Amino acid sequence: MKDIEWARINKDVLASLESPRAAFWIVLAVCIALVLCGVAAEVYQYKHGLGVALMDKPHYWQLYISNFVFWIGMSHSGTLLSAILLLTKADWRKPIYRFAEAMTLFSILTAAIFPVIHLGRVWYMYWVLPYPNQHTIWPNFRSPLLWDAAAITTYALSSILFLYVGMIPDLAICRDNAKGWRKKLYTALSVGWMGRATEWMAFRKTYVLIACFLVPLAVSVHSIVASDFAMSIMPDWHITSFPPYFVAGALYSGCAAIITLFVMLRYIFKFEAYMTTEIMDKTAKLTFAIAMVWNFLNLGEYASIWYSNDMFEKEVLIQKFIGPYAPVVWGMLLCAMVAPFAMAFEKFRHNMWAMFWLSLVLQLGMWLERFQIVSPPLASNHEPWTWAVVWPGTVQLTLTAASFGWFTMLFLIFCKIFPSVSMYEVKEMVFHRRHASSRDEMEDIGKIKDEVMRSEGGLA
Amino acid sequence: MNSYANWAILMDNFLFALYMPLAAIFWCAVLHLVNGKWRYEVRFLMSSATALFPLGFVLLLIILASGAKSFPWMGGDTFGEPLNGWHNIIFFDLRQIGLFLAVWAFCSYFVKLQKQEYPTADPVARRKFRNVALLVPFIYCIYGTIMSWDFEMTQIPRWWSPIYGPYHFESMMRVFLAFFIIALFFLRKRNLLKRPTHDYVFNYCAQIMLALTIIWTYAFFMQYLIMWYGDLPFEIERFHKMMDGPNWFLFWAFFLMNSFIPFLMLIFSAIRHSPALMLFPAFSILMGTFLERYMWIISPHADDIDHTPFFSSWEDIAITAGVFLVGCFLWNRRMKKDGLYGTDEEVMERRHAEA
Amino acid sequence: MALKRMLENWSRLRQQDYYAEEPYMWGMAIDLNKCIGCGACVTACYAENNLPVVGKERCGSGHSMHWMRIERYWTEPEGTPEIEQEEASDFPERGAHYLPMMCQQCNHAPCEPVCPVAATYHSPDGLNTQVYNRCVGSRYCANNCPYKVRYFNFFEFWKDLPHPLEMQLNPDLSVRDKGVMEKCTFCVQRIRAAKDAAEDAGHPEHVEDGTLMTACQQGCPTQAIVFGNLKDPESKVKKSWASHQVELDRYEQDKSEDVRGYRVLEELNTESCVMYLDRVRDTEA
Amino acid sequence: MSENKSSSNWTRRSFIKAMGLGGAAGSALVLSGCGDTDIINEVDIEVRKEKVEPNVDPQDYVRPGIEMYYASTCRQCPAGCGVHARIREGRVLKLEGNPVSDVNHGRLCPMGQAGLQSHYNPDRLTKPMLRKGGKLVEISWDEAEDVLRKNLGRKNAKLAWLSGATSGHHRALVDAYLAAAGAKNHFVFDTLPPAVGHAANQEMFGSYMPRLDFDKARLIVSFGADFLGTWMSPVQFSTQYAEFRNAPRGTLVQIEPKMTLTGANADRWIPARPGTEGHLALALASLLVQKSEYADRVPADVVASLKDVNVDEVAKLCDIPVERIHHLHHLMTDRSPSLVLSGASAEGVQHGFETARAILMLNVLLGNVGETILPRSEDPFPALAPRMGGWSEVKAMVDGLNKGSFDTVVVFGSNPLYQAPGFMQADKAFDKAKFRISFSMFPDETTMACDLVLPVHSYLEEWNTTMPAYAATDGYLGLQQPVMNPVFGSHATRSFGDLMLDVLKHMDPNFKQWDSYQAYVMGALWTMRPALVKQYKPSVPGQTEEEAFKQGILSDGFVQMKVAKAAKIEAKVSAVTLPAEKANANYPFRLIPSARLGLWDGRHANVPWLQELPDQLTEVVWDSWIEIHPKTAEKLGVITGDVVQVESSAGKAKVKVVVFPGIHPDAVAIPLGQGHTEYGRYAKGVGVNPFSILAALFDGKTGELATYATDVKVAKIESRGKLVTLANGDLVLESNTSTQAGRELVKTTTAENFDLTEKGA
Repeated sequence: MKDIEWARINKDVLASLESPRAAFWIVLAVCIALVLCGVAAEVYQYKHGLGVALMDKPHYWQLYISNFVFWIGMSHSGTLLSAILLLTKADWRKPIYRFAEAMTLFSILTAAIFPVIHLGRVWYMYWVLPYPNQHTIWPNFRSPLLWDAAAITTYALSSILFLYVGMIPDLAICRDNAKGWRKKLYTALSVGWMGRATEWMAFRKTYVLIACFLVPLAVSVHSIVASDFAMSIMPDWHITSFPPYFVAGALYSGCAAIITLFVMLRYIFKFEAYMTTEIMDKTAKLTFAIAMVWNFLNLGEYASIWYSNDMFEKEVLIQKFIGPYAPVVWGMLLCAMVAPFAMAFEKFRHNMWAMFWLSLVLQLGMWLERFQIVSPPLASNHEPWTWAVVWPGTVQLTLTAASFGWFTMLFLIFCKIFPSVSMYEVKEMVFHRRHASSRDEMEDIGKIKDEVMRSEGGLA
Repeated sequence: MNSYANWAILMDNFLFALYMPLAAIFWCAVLHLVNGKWRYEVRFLMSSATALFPLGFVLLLIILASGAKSFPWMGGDTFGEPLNGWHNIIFFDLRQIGLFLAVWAFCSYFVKLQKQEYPTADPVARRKFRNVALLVPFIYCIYGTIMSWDFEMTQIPRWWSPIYGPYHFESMMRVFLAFFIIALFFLRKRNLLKRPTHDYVFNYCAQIMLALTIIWTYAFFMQYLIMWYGDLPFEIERFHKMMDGPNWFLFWAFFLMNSFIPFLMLIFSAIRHSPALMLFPAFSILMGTFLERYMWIISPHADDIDHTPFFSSWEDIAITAGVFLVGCFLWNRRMKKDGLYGTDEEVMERRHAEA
Repeated sequence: MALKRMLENWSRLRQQDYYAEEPYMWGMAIDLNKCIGCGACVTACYAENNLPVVGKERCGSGHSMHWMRIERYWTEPEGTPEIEQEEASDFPERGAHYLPMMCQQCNHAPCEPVCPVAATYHSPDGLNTQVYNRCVGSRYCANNCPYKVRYFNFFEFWKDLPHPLEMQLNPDLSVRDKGVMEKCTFCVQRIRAAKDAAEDAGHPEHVEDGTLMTACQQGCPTQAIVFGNLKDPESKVKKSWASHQVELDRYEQDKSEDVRGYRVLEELNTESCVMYLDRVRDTEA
Repeated sequence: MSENKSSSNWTRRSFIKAMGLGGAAGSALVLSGCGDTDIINEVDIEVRKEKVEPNVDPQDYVRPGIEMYYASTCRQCPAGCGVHARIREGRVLKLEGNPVSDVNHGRLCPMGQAGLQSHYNPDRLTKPMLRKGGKLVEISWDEAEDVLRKNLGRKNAKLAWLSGATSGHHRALVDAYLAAAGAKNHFVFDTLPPAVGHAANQEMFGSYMPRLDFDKARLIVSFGADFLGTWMSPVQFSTQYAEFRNAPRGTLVQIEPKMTLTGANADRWIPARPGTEGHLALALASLLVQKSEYADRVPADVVASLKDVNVDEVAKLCDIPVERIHHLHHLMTDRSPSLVLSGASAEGVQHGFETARAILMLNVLLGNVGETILPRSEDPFPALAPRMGGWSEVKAMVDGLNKGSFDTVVVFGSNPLYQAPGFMQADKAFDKAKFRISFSMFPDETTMACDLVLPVHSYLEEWNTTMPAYAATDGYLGLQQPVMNPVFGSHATRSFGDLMLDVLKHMDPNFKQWDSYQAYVMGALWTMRPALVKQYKPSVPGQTEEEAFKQGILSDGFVQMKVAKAAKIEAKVSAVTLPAEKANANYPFRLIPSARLGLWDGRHANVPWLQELPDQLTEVVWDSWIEIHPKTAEKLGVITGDVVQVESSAGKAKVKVVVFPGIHPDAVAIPLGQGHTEYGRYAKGVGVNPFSILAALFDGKTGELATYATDVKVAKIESRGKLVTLANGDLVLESNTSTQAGRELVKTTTAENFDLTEKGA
């Protein structure tokens, strides 16, 4: 990190905006194809009814909701890294927060699709919004789904704002270096940023303010997503630890996604100088800590169900482990509970490709987690008569695949239009590190007084 | 000592006697792991709280010996439902005693290693300490969860809430900090300490307490909201008993003392930076948490008994005062032994200088 | 306007016993001693309520729309005294356990609060009402229903009805389009007609007991189903509830052990309006 | 809009009614939804003053918005329940039981309810068809009537007539025609009426169906009589069963190899090895005759013949614990009066007649005759009495066809090409007739093999009378009247009565006095009126007596004829000997072709409601399956959903497995009703037809087919396929049968407790 030259930062980052390689076009084409498949599936489903998605009684919810939770979860880590680490002044976030925020935004945009295609009557989806109408009908404010609609909208708008505000200084840099349509675009977006001190001061305040707003918002958003399940009386949905569990799970899968994109960007755009092993190490440690919280809440849920001896809950738990959905549950435990322990080892954390594959495993685990939250409890509900096993059909799977295509497509386009690494913050970081390293050491020694105490007090 | 309520006060005191050392070790370990520089000022003060373990152990034995007086389910009152294997008196006693001793031993070991750890110490020792410190959060969370379930959640055996464990031990983490800064304030006031601590320690503790206050409120509210919304009688009844029972004001008192009052004070940096003003939120949290534990322990019987701790029984005052005094005595003795107090001359000298 | 209306509604909602003045509370009693599980009620319901026949494939994918269904179990629930545990047999020697299951019209319905558009609500006379026009098909209500008696129109089932089968459709109620939830209504169209008839006959607050029958009740060969107004002390259903010591607004009945009345999953606090009477078996046989 | 509305009365509700959107509830649902929030209904939809009058005077049937009820009689099975048909806008919308009918007391079974879908069935025949060049082609009614007259309107001794179970004026008309045509071959074939049991009853009690008093019995021991499901008159028996179960509660013991709906409701269900019911009955008899009070009721030679019965051996033979037999014996002696019934599974074996006699003998021993088994009086009009028919008749017809005894065959209300067992090769025999005529509503197997197909009205479109197969009161005659205009119009379908009357007019001038079958039936009833219990007097001024009479009987839906007081019932008992059952090594399992309330013998397979009504025991819909006991399934290595091949000496079939605890391990059961090769879109190609693999075994005495005697072998051929059952739990749970999983969904109490508590209630 110490070797980065000031001039190189702009050059490297701006280079990532130009002339994509062939691989880029291929991946983009695949993504667009997936999206088109998804559109076709949705049109088919729209025409014939939701039955073609192969949900049934009692599986009134399935993959659409799982996917919704998965994507909304993924959106949390962008905020975490960016906002919380900004507030706690952890400067290692700087090279990676931009793409993490972009990831946040695009996964919200992906997540928002799912409740819509999940609805039986998509064409009336605006009915869940409170708007004045001549029937004087309000939506039902008691419904967690309504809370959801409100929370997601707020979160999406705030995330866009956060991403955009944080990007203004960089857009100005782009503007100064661009030609053609890009020039016009960046000129418009950079709102006349000149880099004056007053601008910087206003910018800092705004940015911190949005961050302060976003942290509780992010927590509340996923708590509300959790309440879709927890507020019901379904066994194994009605779990008091679901709000923190969902938040932890969201951060977890989001961190894993950050690691994936971290390695990919580092490789594709040759950002080795910015996305260093040290940052990966920190990210991995953070992921590990979150994984442990998630593990604790997950195991705590199992244990407390068992502890309670509650008939309904226990039945679901038993069915989860030995029933037809057992492969999913065990797969989740293996991928999301056991696998993260690899990150306890420094050697592993420092191996980019190992981390890359691990992050994919973790995401798979978290995807399975969402599936096993939704499906098995529905399968073994209060009424044994209706117990049934349903695996998602082609339409649902197609739309799931399309959601990945959609997300990747948006992300790829973003990377080519906007700088995926924050230039100004990396410069700040380089500056601080260069100037602060010697001073830090002095401070450290200044604070260490135990030794003095030890010598004086004779602690043995 | 006939009333269940008296035993509840005893259990309440036990949990505090247990968590003071336990949470102290937790904070020592966490501050070490996140590399908080100010830990050097407080870590020995905190860890000297392990002196309370013997007190906790004696209280535990008394409580276990009291059997069904402390744990209604032991009296065969299983609320009409079969209980699972955890609700087994022998197993219960064994795991309580065994776990307590194991945790006690571990904490003593931690304290021992901590004394050998300093920036210029042998890297091997430092690494060893770090590894042990890494274990502490795990042990704290798991043991805390078990304690919360055994002593509070399953006072109604089939009442369950997976968030209860985190809610409980998170609350106890915070009350330790509250207690610690109160103690620190008075120690500083009397100039007893060998090396004075800085004011920023109060600010740091306050910041953590603020975060924990928000988390406490979140956990409490979410637990309540989910149960209220689901409205399954067996769950929400417990809350109703607390909220509408004879001691309803204690419920609202602990709720306010744990959430609004500390939150509204701790958000102001002026308060956070003032050791004297910090006494208010700290007392609020201390009292609030004490009542919180009491209300949860007593909740299954809330409509059977009309007992308000300290108001309706001198035994409560006696027990609490006794535990407090013994605790102070033990802690004081440990600090002396660890050389945390200045010599008499030093203290006198400093007092003199101040005067 | 809308806000004003909402505040008014809110203040009225906060009143205690909002429906105390309402003359009707529809309820049911089903005697499992008499129910033989023949399915007459099921077919009657199909005929009365325009239920679609979905065909083999869709039955197989769980899309059947029987508002009333008969569940058949083979085992006794745990803790049932004396019966079945007496011997380990390879056969269900005590016969099957039939449970006619339809919307329990819970007064404390889990399905109601979760609907984002308030398409399901409680009517003053105790019906858990589904407003087809308002439903957007989030299906949360069906998930939250412990009895799993809500049925979703996964397809446009009415389109499959070949001529002249559509001539049978009951014009008193609509056919449902794809994407909406539906469920047993206690034959609300008959209730409406009976209320109208009572009004025409000059006693608007009183539907004579016995003049109003649900389709399932009407068809039942053994008269296992009794339906009526729980607020009418003279009604058969009220008498049955009273004699079997089941009270509507409780989740735990304060009743003697021997009395047969119970409500399914009562412990979930659903306050359902359907009481069942224990199945009976002669242990001496 | 009509003008006689003052705007103040014009409420939203009546507006919507006038718009034709339908009545009360529909609009209530609609309005409460969009008018308001869920709490307040300010818009007053409750105020109701409606008087909607149409501009156009509608037809007789049609009073827009007003529902009407017509009384008629259900023809979905031979039970003949009375129905009330709900009519609106000239369409029948719903069938309810006729509350004043003695047969069903206002109740109706699923099949009766589903009569609507037979009536409105999209696969109904709407054009007469004639076979030309080997293919059925649609022809005009004029042509069809010409062909009909040409073929039937002459003396023809070689004419064979095949009916389904028949009674009332249809029977009278057919008999009159056959007399006019000089044909003696009227065969009646219906699969489910218990011909063997009828014969045994006839011999023992002098009546093929004495009256049974369920309510009085304190104990019913039923040897396979599925009286709640498929036995004679299920609704009627169900209503009596409900009484029987009131406190003091009667006890039901069901003995059968495969659990029927009745077995599912028994207090004790005893799975006897198939074919051994007679032995069990004899063993019980031998225990009873040890006491003289029982032994005295039968002749000494009967008692002597019972001396040899070894109860322990019988227990082994029946695969029942011997204590169970003794227990049953004590139950029988303790609870009197009782009622012992014999049904399909006991009678459908080669020694079925003897078995039925052995079972019925228990009634005599227990002194039930005269207590719960009551005499029946002579039918005042034997010509109208029900004829149930049986397998022997279809066999006789097939034999006759094979011998070339018949050149013309007329089929009405029966479907032998589907129902006759495969080995009879009824289709080949049918081909041998020169000309085949079918009166039918549906393109069933037999109809599609005929030369002239005449689409007839449904029972809701025509006039008729029906005498129930079994009625608690003697002399009950159900009336049928059209409840609506023919669905497809009079140009499409015709009334069978009208068609035959037309033919008959040309042969017997006596019949010229009636223009139509309606006139024939009503005329007959009018002349019968002195013989009726109830007399109808004009109630409206200007009404003639005949009008009053007709209105009266039509609003009742039935007439009750005066009958002579029944003679005392005398039982004639003689000794019973049963052959020993022998196992068949090649075919280890006994095949049970089980019938159920719903598809019946297959005639309702084209009714979607009934196809989608799950089997009451396995909960399977839209399919055929084979029921196999869990133990047997384990031995065969099959689970629910696997496909097995079932092979008998007469044929084989592929069918899906349902692991089912309510069956004897030596038996497998395939339900009747599916496996149609014709019969419209809902029936064709669904499942398999167990009739097709029944072996050629007959009851020695009556010549009836021994339907429960076929032995089969079973082999797995495919792994788990998609079995369509509504009991999802069955497919999820390892046990293959859904349990209550600890929930107290169905709570059970003891009869003792029930009697104690219900007395007060």
